Amino acid sequence: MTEEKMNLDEVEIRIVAKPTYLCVARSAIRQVADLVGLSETESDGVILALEEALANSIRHGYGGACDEPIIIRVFKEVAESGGQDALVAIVRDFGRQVDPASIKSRDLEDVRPGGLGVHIINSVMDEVEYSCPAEGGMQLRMVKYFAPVQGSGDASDVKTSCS
Amino acid sequence: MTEEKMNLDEVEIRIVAKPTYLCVARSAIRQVADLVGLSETESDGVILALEEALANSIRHGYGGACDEPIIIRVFKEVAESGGQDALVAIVRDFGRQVDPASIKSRDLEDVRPGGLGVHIINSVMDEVEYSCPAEGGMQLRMVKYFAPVQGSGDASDVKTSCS
Amino acid sequence: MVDNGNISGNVIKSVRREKGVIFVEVTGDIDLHRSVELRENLLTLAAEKPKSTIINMSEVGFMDSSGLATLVETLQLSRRDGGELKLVGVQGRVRSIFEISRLDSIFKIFDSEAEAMA
Amino acid sequence: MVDNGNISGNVIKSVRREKGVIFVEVTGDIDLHRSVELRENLLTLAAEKPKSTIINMSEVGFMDSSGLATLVETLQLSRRDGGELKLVGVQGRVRSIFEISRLDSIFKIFDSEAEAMA
Ligand SMILES: Nc1ncnc2c1ncn2[C@@H]1O[C@H](COP(=O)(O)OP(=O)(O)O)[C@@H](O)[C@H]1O
Ligand SMILES: Nc1ncnc2c1ncn2[C@@H]1O[C@H](COP(=O)(O)OP(=O)(O)O)[C@@H](O)[C@H]1O
Repeated sequence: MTEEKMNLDEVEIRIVAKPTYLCVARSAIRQVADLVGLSETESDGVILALEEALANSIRHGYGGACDEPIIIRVFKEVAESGGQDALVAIVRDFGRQVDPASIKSRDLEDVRPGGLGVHIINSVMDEVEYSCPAEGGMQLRMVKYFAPVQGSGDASDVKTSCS
Repeated sequence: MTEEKMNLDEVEIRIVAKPTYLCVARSAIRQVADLVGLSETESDGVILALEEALANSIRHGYGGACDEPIIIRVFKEVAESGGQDALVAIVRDFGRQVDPASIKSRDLEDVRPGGLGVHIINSVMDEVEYSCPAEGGMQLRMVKYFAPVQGSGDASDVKTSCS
Repeated sequence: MVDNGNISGNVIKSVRREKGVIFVEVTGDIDLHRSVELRENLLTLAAEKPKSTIINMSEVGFMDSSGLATLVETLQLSRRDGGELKLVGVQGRVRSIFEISRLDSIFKIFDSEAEAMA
Repeated sequence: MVDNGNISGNVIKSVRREKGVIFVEVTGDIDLHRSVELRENLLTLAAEKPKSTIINMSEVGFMDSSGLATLVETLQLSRRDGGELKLVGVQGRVRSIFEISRLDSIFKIFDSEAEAMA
């Protein structure tokens, strides 16, 4: 009796683990978020969470910029029985594995630079799940629910250009 | 004695064969083109050629919008012995196969809507090669050479935002 | 969304009718997806058989061959009905597709609406 | 590329010095890549020990935690030297990262340079 879900229109992007390439992922995922119907604010949040996830794969997974790949998969998950539709983003690296339970956000009271990535991801996304695939590396699955489309046919906030 | 070449920082994007998703590919490839150092005009051309290639995969490869994938790979090809550096873009669909030799641009004298895609691709790109992979579908390999970077250190025409 | 009589979607930003001339402002990328909507709207407008149609493209930063095909079709329809089609504000990055397709001489392209009217 | 003495790259658009106050205009996305350059430049400026540093962020549409970390570090350096750091023109989409990180109360954020000067 699990809820039936359908994955729509998956987009996959593979970049190399270099900070310069994060903007390639951001601009593609921004378009996908718009397409599936996230609001601009929701989509800003998803882009930020994605950036933090990718930055962690580069810095912690690979220990810095390198030629190894990071794979991002994004799709709309449609809940068939009245549940909430969602955007799912999966970030996969092939670097160092750490115990998912050890990935926690730090105490924010202590004001210092750094250590905010996981906190930001947890704050922005509705579901966050780290796992260690058997083939190595880390996988992060993040889900953002979205409100039903506001009004029918009014496409005025749909982005009209992207190249 | 073939010229030595090195492929740098390959980016791969997989979309579903739907016209709405073309903008995802365009915005990602626009960023890659900027990153590897194509000028804005060159990059406009590559984006246009890519759009025409993707549109052909949807319309001719798959006979219209569907859930099948189109894979785009882009990388910088560095010529090691004084040759020209280039941006290589490979578009792969899994639809109908046609004889590569039959893919030609039509006579432009006859003014009518349509039939311009292949002509545009050939005009914009420096190398264009269609092939029929054994596993099915068509593969299009397009190459755009680029002029050496103008002046050192002047990054004023580098795009500074992308999300 | 604009509400200009029969115009729908977000490709057409505005339509203005003045002394038998239709001014159309197009906005955003005209790609395989959005050219469908552009085509429907331009054919609807062409059915009014205006003396002249002036398409302002200054907010179009990308156009592919499906967009170009739509413009060619509209041009041919206008001519058949004795009207003319003029393009205004074609950005440099969009202009090259006209040149590559050798259609820059077929279309009347002007810098401004004022010049198109002159 | 700006040439403001020791400032390099394209993250900093301009630097203005006025009566012990440094005005810095930052531009573009501040991500893991570009925050490195921002950090170098802000540390160089902090070494001048200005009475006050005002960072104009109105052209920043995206900032991640590495950008935020750079601002926190600059803030701490300024305070150590008895100066202050003020942010101006923080866009809505960038402001949320301050709130999420509960750093909005640590930074002095103003709507305009005039307000920051008052
Ligand atoms: N992809 C990853 N691979 C390995 N470790 C990770 C990954 N993502 C997060 N981590 C772990 O989670 C910790 C917390 O990350 P974060 O909150 O971003 O702070 P910081 O990056 O400053 O340490 C990291 O220090 C690291 O140990
Ligand atoms: N990916 C593809 N799969 C199958 N056929 C293709 C593909 N790309 C191009 N073609 C063939 O090349 C022809 C020319 O394409 P094009 O110049 O874009 O004009 P049009 O699309 O209007 O026919 C098409 O009609 C089609 O037969």
